[in-house]
Order: sequence, then structure tokens, then C-alpha cells
Amino acid sequence: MSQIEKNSSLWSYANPRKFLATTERVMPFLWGAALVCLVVGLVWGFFFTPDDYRQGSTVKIIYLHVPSALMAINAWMMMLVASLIWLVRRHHVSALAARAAGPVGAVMTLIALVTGAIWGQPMWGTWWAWDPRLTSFLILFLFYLGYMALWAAIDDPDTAADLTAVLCLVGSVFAVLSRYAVNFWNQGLHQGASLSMDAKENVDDVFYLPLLVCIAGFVLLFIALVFYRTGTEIRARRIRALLARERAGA
Amino acid sequence: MMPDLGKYTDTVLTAYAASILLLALLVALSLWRGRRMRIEMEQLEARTRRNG
Amino acid sequence: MIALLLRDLRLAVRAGGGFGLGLAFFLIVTVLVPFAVGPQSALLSSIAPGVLWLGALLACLLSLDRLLALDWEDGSLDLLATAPLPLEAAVTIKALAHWITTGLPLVLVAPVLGVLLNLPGPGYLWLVVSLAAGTPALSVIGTFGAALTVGLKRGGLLLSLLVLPLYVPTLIFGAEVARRGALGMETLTPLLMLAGISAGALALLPFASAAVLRVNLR
Amino acid sequence: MIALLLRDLRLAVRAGGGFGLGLAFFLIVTVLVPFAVGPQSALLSSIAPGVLWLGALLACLLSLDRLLALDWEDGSLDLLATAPLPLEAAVTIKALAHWITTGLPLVLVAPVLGVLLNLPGPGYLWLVVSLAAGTPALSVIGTFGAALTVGLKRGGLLLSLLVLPLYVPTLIFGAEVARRGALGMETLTPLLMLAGISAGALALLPFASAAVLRVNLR
Amino acid sequence: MAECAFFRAAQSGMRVVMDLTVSDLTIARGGVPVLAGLSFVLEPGHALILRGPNGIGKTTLLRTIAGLQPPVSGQITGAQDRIAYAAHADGIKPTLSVVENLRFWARVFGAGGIQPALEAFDLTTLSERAAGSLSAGQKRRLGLARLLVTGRPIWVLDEPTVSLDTRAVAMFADAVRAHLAWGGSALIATHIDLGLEAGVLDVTPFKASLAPAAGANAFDEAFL
Amino acid sequence: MAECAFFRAAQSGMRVVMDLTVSDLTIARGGVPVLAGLSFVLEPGHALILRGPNGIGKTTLLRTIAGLQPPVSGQITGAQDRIAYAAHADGIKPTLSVVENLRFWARVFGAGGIQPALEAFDLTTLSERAAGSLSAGQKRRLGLARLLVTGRPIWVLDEPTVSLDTRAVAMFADAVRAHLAWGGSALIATHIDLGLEAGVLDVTPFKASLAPAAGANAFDEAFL
Ligand code: HEM
Ligand SMILES: Nc1ncnc2c1ncn2[C@@H]1O[C@H](COP(=O)(O)OP(=O)(O)OP(=O)(O)O)[C@@H](O)[C@H]1O
Ligand SMILES: Nc1ncnc2c1ncn2[C@@H]1O[C@H](COP(=O)(O)OP(=O)(O)OP(=O)(O)O)[C@@H](O)[C@H]1O
Ligand SMILES: [Mg+2]
Ligand SMILES: [Mg+2]
Repeated sequence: MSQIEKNSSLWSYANPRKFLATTERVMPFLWGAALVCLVVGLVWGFFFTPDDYRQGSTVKIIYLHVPSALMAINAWMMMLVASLIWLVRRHHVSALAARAAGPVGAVMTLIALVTGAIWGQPMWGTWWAWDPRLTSFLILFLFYLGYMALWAAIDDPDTAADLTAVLCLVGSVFAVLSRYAVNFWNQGLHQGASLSMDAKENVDDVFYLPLLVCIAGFVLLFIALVFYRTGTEIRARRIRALLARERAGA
Repeated sequence: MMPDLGKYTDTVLTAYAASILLLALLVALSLWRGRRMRIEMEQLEARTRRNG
Repeated sequence: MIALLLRDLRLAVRAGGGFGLGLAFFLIVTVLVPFAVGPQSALLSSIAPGVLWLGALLACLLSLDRLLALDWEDGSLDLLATAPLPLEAAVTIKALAHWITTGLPLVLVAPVLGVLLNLPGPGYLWLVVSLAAGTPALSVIGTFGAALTVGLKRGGLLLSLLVLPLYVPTLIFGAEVARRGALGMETLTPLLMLAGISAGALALLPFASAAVLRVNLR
Repeated sequence: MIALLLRDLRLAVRAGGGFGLGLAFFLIVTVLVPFAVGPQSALLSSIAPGVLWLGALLACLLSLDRLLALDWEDGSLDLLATAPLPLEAAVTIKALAHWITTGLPLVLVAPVLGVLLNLPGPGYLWLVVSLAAGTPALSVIGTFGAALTVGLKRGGLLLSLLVLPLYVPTLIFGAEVARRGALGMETLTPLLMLAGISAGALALLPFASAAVLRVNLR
Repeated sequence: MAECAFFRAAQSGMRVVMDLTVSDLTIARGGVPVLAGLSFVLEPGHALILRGPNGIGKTTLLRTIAGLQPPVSGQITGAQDRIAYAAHADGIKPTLSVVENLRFWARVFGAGGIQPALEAFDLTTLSERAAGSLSAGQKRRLGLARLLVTGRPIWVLDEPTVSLDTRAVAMFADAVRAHLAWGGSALIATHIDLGLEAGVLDVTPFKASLAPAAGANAFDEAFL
Repeated sequence: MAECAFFRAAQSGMRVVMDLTVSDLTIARGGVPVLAGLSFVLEPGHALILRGPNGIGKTTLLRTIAGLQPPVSGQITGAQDRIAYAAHADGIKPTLSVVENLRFWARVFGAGGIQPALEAFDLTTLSERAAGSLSAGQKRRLGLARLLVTGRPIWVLDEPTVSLDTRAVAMFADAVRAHLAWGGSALIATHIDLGLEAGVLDVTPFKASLAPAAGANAFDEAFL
């Protein structure tokens, strides 16, 4: 263990024990902060913002829709980075973090899809339209499903980590390709991005500030969930290793 | 207390209910599995220590 | 390399016809569509290019699971991995054999099936062109999926799940070429994209497939 | 008998999710259709019932090859044939397990996918009813096909080829129920036919399957 | 054909015990007769070892006796529903655990507990392992343990000791001896010495000549 | 690691001949170490028989040496591109004939004719038969004949004589002797006596202890 203490770079968190110890300490704060941001943002948005002149009270959906849509993409990004780290440096924690993020990302995607569909009903008169933004989210959801299914289907953890990492890489390339393909195929109905730097013209401050709080809440929740679930995965692997040794020893 | 959501009451409420349900489900499942793994690991570690 | 290609082709012919079956599936899916959606010929002719592309894609997909799994089960892959041939080459050859036995016959037979679905006149040429440009990508991407799932007993459905989203860009551009062609519209842009995807997949994916296969063999 | 059913269900769950994957394939085929035929919602909604039925049928079809082939390969079928259980019962149980792991989930999830294709309002009920009445026939017929092709290495595509024509009547009546339902028309006649096919297949085909299986085992 | 059946009290209550009688059997594989004119009687409490060079037709013979394929001509009596067959493929599901695999077969054959079977082949420590993660020999032990849970009196075994180490071969021999003592019988094709006290039948002399035989089937024979 | 490589004239021209050296090898299966601290040298012209009870890790060791899986720690030198591996599954295509099967592997390995291989395992009379219609022992003979057409100097064999009758075992022993005489070497895991003059390595003493080892991987080891 001494060699680990000497090693104070960021990589030292790739040690499962250290990772567990550290996250154990910050978990309560993370959960707390996530909860506070979410509650404040959602309550603010739901109770204390006015209706939009065109969309009526449905704008309130934006406080769930946009943060979850952002996190859906960012979760995949995080998985991509974690997969690369695993492939290059072979830190097990990073592979397990990618695995832990998968279902979280999938649920975020699902929330974006569901809120979008519910929103679409009054706005566009349909639950679902083959708009490029919507469509590419559906494809993203399929990538999440495939990624999770592959993890679940393979027994050997290192094999599973390697294969899912490569899938994540190749999948990212194809997800981007799909985005362009879908755009080409159908120009859509969906709002353009308005959360850019000069966003103030598009979205009023009244909506903008609580939205930012909600986004912060989703980000924090994501981090908390991923840390927690990575811990769970580490323990699951430890259980596996202990059981295997016990049996082999018996 | 409840703001007037006009003709979109159902829409907005379903959206909130669905999302919060999904989030709660995710968190609950994570916590449940997390707790199980933690307990199982501690039991196993205690056992292996006892057996050498 | 040639030996491997010849063997794979020979096996495809011997095993009850690697060709025949892909084609037959394509044929039957195409035939079932009118039963499913109803026989109105205007409706059929408007969905014809799409259905043909989708049928070709599914026929490709279904034949993927025998691409590597048989060699895995009988130990040939272990032996190939220890042979002088680099695994990247072996994987590419296998994709090529898959294309010759599945993609190529699909390209050739698609116009005939177009007749069944009332494909509009100018559509035939573009259907063939788009399939010719797109099916190699389908084979190469499929090989990657097969390499991912090779260790799993009957990974067939998982294979579909992994491969289908990867097929989306190819399908979109391919069907777009055929659809625009059938309507007499400009087809250059999607055709270039389609060819680009094929070329890119052909150049890069064999490395991913070989890497994944090595992991699966250990 | 219960032991066999439980084992098959357990195997389906263990093998990376017998359920999940059939569903996933259904989902993916449905999603791919708009990419292939274009995004116009009127067009989509007019082909929706047919496409959903076709998708369900293909998802069923794809999972057939693991229905008996795995048991054949590892020798379980030899052993089952020498066991006290009559082979007819074993085959029926296996078809039932297939329906529970594939047909039933398809029925439940079909309405969700209907949304993606703009299925008209009244169509949802009839889609579910028709799938519930028709999928048992798909499983039983599929088991027969699987029994026919069980000895063949990767009979997957041959299986499709044999089974698809047998699926035609089920598909026609099933899709007809769903289509008429979506248009608000009378559905009783095709529904009765569909139920009749299911009942007949269930009553007679297990004997054929068992007979065919015995031949294949020797 | 006088069927020689008699009653006998056995460990698990009263059972009908009878000989397995094979008379003037001709068997074919892939349409080609491989063994002809084979006759033997296997009595309860006895084992018979089949020997013969590779490709002579031992596997074909065992499959015929197990009822998996019909004989070309000749009679097999006393086999119906009394045979436990084990070959190279032993019906083991890799995703199920050792116990789940065994319990399934025990329930299909309606026989009793699996504990004795596990103990006889030293599988207790492996019992929760997925069968797919066993080594070749461990898997084979599981396949043999299945025989014990069938409760069937006649074991028909095709090269049962493939991949087994010497200790496991001894376990197998013990299991066969116990089975014989209980009143069962065994028919075993093997190339190696099992250390069993058993009759040996070398099938080499029964190799089918390829001249078409006269008889009931001679009419078709030239064509088939 | 001094690599002991030297030149030697062999039957098929000049070849680089060197020892296969395994030093302090630890191997794992399914994430669990099975053998640890194994070292041996296999010189050209020699055979080494691996022995050990079922499940000790022989198959895992052979796969590691063949390069199909990475070792946990330790070195293997002289194996790269010099190994012909043969296991239970012998890569035989049932729909191809015996000759087609052999010729394929001969061309993949770029080696010479298949006639000597056919003759060594008495396959000439079967040469046009589809491999799927062979009996268990005939199939195995075909799998072993493949070794001869690879032209590789080190044979790594996992239970090669399964299903073989005594005559075929003798053929196999002759083939190994000829290979050794030619300057090749062989590493064979088996449970039975092959009648070869060869060193024997019992791997039982190298069974990995399951206490986590210190070393490069100890960093993660506690968890994995
Ligand atoms: C199921 C369908 C839908 C999906 C998958 C979806 C997806 C997305 C995505 C990915 C974003 C991107 C966030 C960003 O780039 O900043 C977004 C933002 C947004 N969506 Fe949706 N959406 C859906 C339906 C809808 C509907 C029906 C409406 C309302 C009519 C809507 C309104 C918005 C708005 C207002 C934004 C914020 C745009 C911005 O200002 O950035 N969405 N949605
Ligand atoms: N499909 C087939 N067509 C023609 N001949 C076949 C076919 N299958 C097997 N044979 C031949 O039938 C013969 C009997 O095979 P069988 O498997 O019964 O032999 P065996 O005695 O079990 O041999 P082994 O000891 O090698 O297992 C063999 O010579 C084999 O080549
Ligand atoms: N996926 C796995 N997970 C855990 N343990 C495994 C896995 N696969 C194999 N093992 C164990 O690894 C050990 C080594 O297996 P291996 O096949 O190398 O043994 P072997 O010496 O070849 O035995 P045999 O003589 O029976 O062939 C065995 O105890 C086996 O149970
Ligand atoms: Mg045999
Ligand atoms: Mg072994």
C-alpha cells in the first residue's frame, strides 16, 4: 500500500480501495447537494415561473426535458472517456465506472424522450414525430440498450470491459454519423439549441435561471449516482473474486 | 398553492410524474443493489478472514 | 488468404446454400409486406425502395450469426489465431466471403423483387447502385458485431441488437438514394455519403473486429 | 413437465435475457422502418399495423433457432427422448416457454411502439388483441419448423425459409384485425379465423413436431 | 421370443427386472450397414464392455439400443424405458449451475435426490459453479453423475471416461459396481481399461459385409 | 532473459530452432489464478508430458503457451509463431471432405503436401468422405493429421488421444517420434499412458495459492 500513498496523482483514485474510501467521504455531500438543487430548481420552475405566451404552462416541462437531454449525451461522453482510459491504462475502476454510468444515461435518455413525447402532444399534435433531434435520441437509447446488454451477457469481467469499451468507441462514431444522416433525412420541427452563450435572446431570464439550477441538480445527481454505482460494481467484483477463490480453494 | 396550469394541467403533471418516477426508480434500484452488495461483501470478507 | 476465402465460399455453398437462404429470406420478407400492409399498389410503390432496403438489411443480419460462430465452436478460430495469417486479414476475408455469398446476390435479385412491390421505373437502377454501394458496409459492420458476440451461446439476438443501430446511417443513406432515385430526384449527396461509409468501415472496422476477436478468444 | 418449463425459462433469463432481446429486435425493426420508407406520418400511420405485426413475427422467428438447436447440440434432446416424458409434451412445453419469453413480451410492448409509427387511436386495442390471439400460433408453428431443421448446422435461415410460408395465414388475419381495428372497421371475422388458427395449431402441430424430432434424432 | 422377466426386490422397492436381449441385430449409419448379426444378452447385475477399432460401429450400436435410431433388422427386447444413455454430448447447460443441471434431470426422470450423485463424483465443492466454467474432466463427472439420478436400470455409455483422471476413473468404476450390485446393468463402449469385472464383447467380427443380404429387405436393399 | 537461439539444418531446409522457455509463469482462468510459479524448458527433439488431476489447469496452461490468452505474470519465450495447437475442438468442418479440410490448413500454414499426413494417420481410404460422417476416433485422427501439415516445430496438444483405439494411439506415438527426430518438440497434456519416451511434468505442486500475491498487480488485486 505504501507505493500508493507515494503516488498522489489523479490515477491513484484508480485504486479501488482508495476510490471507495474517498467517495464514501463525499457521498453525503453529493447526495445532499443534488437533492437541494433538484428540489429548488424544480419547485422554482414549477411554482414560481410564469406561463409562456405561446406554449402556455407546458414550458414548465423544460426543467426536466433539457437537463435530462443534456445528461443523456454527457453520460455517453463520460462512458467514452472512461472506456478509453480502461483501454489505454487498464484501470479497473474506470471500466466499472463506465458500466455504472450506462443505466443512468439510459434513464436520462428515457426521461428526455418521455417528457418530449408528452410535450409534443399539445405542441405538435402528436406524441412522436420523426424529427432529427428526437430520432437521434432514440438511436442513442438503442446504443445504451446494446451497451448494457453486452455487459450483461458476458461472464468474464475483463472480457466484458474490453468488448464494451470497443463497442462504446465504435458506437460513438456511428452515433455521430447517425446524427448527420438523420439530419439529412428529415429537417425537423424541434426547437434549436438555445442554451448557448448568447442564449438570453432566446429564453427569458425568468425561465433561464431555474433551468440552470435544474441542470446543476441533474449533473450532481448524475455524479452521485455514478460514484455510488461504481462503488457497487467494485463490491460486486470483489464478491465475485472472493467467491471464486473460495471455491477454487475448497 | 397549486399554480393554474390551464388546459395543459394533465400534460405538465404527467411529465413531472413520469420523470420523477423514473428518477426515483433509478435511485431506488441503485441503492437497493448497492446495499445488497455491501452486505454480501462484508459477510464474505468476515468469512474469508475467519477461514484464513 | 485465398485459401480462407475459398473455404468460406465452399462452406457457404455446401451448408445447404449460404446464397440461397439469404436470398430466400429477402424474397419472403418482401412477399410478406403486402400481406401485412395491404395490397394497395400506390401505397406499396411508395414504400417499395425502403422495404427492399430493409429486407436486404435483415437478410444480411440473419446470416451474420454463422459468420464467425461456427468457426468458434469447432475451434477453427483458435487455430486461425495461431496461424501465420494476421487476424485482421482473416476477419476481412471473412467479411468479403459474407458479402459475396449474401450482399452480392441481394444486389442482383433486388430488381426482380422490385417488380413485386411496384417499384417506379427509374428506381431500379438506383436501387441496384445503392445496394451495391451499401452492402459492403453491412458486411463489415456485421463482422464487427459477430466478433463482439462470438463467445456467447446463440448470441444471435444480441448481435442484432448491437448491429442494428450501427446499420442506421447506412440504411438511411441507402434508402434515401433508392427513394430519391425512384422519384427522379438528385441522388449524388446521399450516394457519396453511402460510399464514404462503406469505405470508412472497410478501412477501419477490421482492426476493431480483430481486436475484439482476440479478446473473445482468450 | 414443470421442471422442463422452469428450466427453459431460467435458461432464457440467464442467456443474457431471452426476453429482452426479442423485444429489442422488435423495437429496432420498428424504428428502422421510418428510416427506410421516410418520415411522413400519414404514410407511417397507414402501414403501422402491418409493420408492427411483421416486426413481431420476425422477432419471434429470430428466437426460434435457439428453441431446440441448443438442446440438440449439447445432447439434451437425445436424453429427453429417452426420458419418461412423452416427446409431444416436451415439445409443447418448449413452445409454451418460447411464447412466455417472446410472444407475451411482444404483446405487451406493441402499443408503445405503435406510438412511434403514429398508429391511429382505436388501433391500439385491436393490435394487442390480435397479437395475443396470434402469437401462440407463431410459437407453435415455429417449434415445428425448429424441429424440422434441428439437425442442420446453423439451420437458422433454412428455418426462416420453412416457417415463413407457414406464418402467412396467421400474419394475414392478424394484420387484418389490427388494420381494420385501426380504421374502426368490423374485426370479428378475421379475429375468429386467427383464434381458430391458434387453436388448431396448438392442438395438432405438437404431434407433427414430435414425430419430426424423432426422425431427426436418429 | 420368450421374454425372460422376473420380479426381484431391489433397493428402491419392487422393480421389474429383466435382461436386455439383442438378437441378430443389423444396424446402419448413413444408410450403410455397419454391424450385422449381433446377438447378446445383458443380465441384471452384469456389465458388458464393447470393444472394437475406431469406426467399427460402437456408437451406432449404442444409439440403436437406446432407441434413438431404428435397427435395420433384428430384435432388441427389455430396453423400452429402462435405459439411461450417456454419450460425448452430455446435455449440460453451461449457464445453469451443477446442482441445477442435475436437479433438472432428476425431476424429468422422476427419481430421488441428487445428493448421492454429487457425492459419488466428488462434485459437492463445485455444486454452485456454472457448468460452463468447469474443466473438461469436471464436466464429464457431472455428465456421469446424471446417470445416478435417472433411476434407470440399464446404463448405456459411450466412451464414458474421456478426459477423466485416474481418480475419477476409479470413482466411475465404483459407481458402476454399486449400480451392478443394486441390480442394474451397464453396456459400455470404451478403448481403455476401466478396471471393471465385466464381460467383453469385441464387435469386430460382426462387421457388416457390404454384399446385399438376402431376406425380407433384399427387395429394397439394392437401392438403399 | 538470454534467448538461446541457434541454427540447425532440418528436413525442410534451414530453420531457427530454439527452446521453448517458460519462467515463473502464473496463469488464471475466469479471473482466478490456477497455476503459479511454473518454469520449464522444452528443447528441440524432446517431448514433455503434462500431468495433473482434473481441473488443475492444464488446458489453461496450454492455451496460454499457444498465445490464446495472456499470462498473469511470467515469461514465455520461443513460442511466437512456432506453435501448432490442438485441443478437443479440432477445427474440422463437417461438410468438407477429409482432404479438403487438411488442404485448407496446409495452405493457411503455407506448408507442403498433405499426403504424408494422410498416410501417417491411415486416412487415405477415408480421404473423400465428408468429415461430418466420420466416427469419433476417425475425426480425431484427422485433427491430429492437421499437426503434420502445419510445419510448426512445437506441438501443443490437449488430450490428443481421446476416442482413439490402441492402433491409432500407436500411430500418434509414431508421428510424435518422427516429429521429435526431425527436431520438433511436443508438449502434451494427457491422463493416459502414450508409450512415449518423454519427460513428465506433474503440475499439481504449482497449484496457485489463493492468498493475494504481492507484485505489479497487487494494486487492484484485492478487488478483482
Ligand atoms: C420525444 C421527443 C423529444 C426529444 C428526444 C427531445 C430532445 C431534446 C434535446 C436533445 C434537446 C437538446 C437540449 C439542447 O441541445 O440544449 C431538447 C431541447 C428542447 N426541447 Fe426537446 N425533445 C423532444 C420533444 C420536444 C417537444 C415536443 C418540445 C416542445 C414542443 C421540445 C422542446 C424543447 C425545448 C424548448 C428545448 C430547449 C431547447 C433549447 O433551448 O435548448 N422537445 N430536446
Ligand atoms: N453419415 C454417414 N454416412 C456414412 N457413413 C457414416 C456416417 N456416419 C458415420 N459413418 C460411418 O459409420 C461407421 C460407424 O461409426 P461409429 O461412430 O458407430 O463408430 P465407433 O465404433 O463409435 O467408432 P469410434 O471408436 O471412433 O467412436 C464409421 O465407419 C463411420 O465412418
Ligand atoms: N470461467 C471460469 N471461472 C472460474 N473458474 C473456471 C472457469 N473456467 C474454468 N475454471 C476452473 O479453472 C480450473 C482449470 O481448468 P482447466 O480446464 O485448465 O483444467 P484441466 O487441468 O485442463 O482439467 P481437465 O483435466 O479436467 O481437462 C478448473 O478448476 C476450472 O473449474
Ligand atoms: Mg464412437
Ligand atoms: Mg483440460
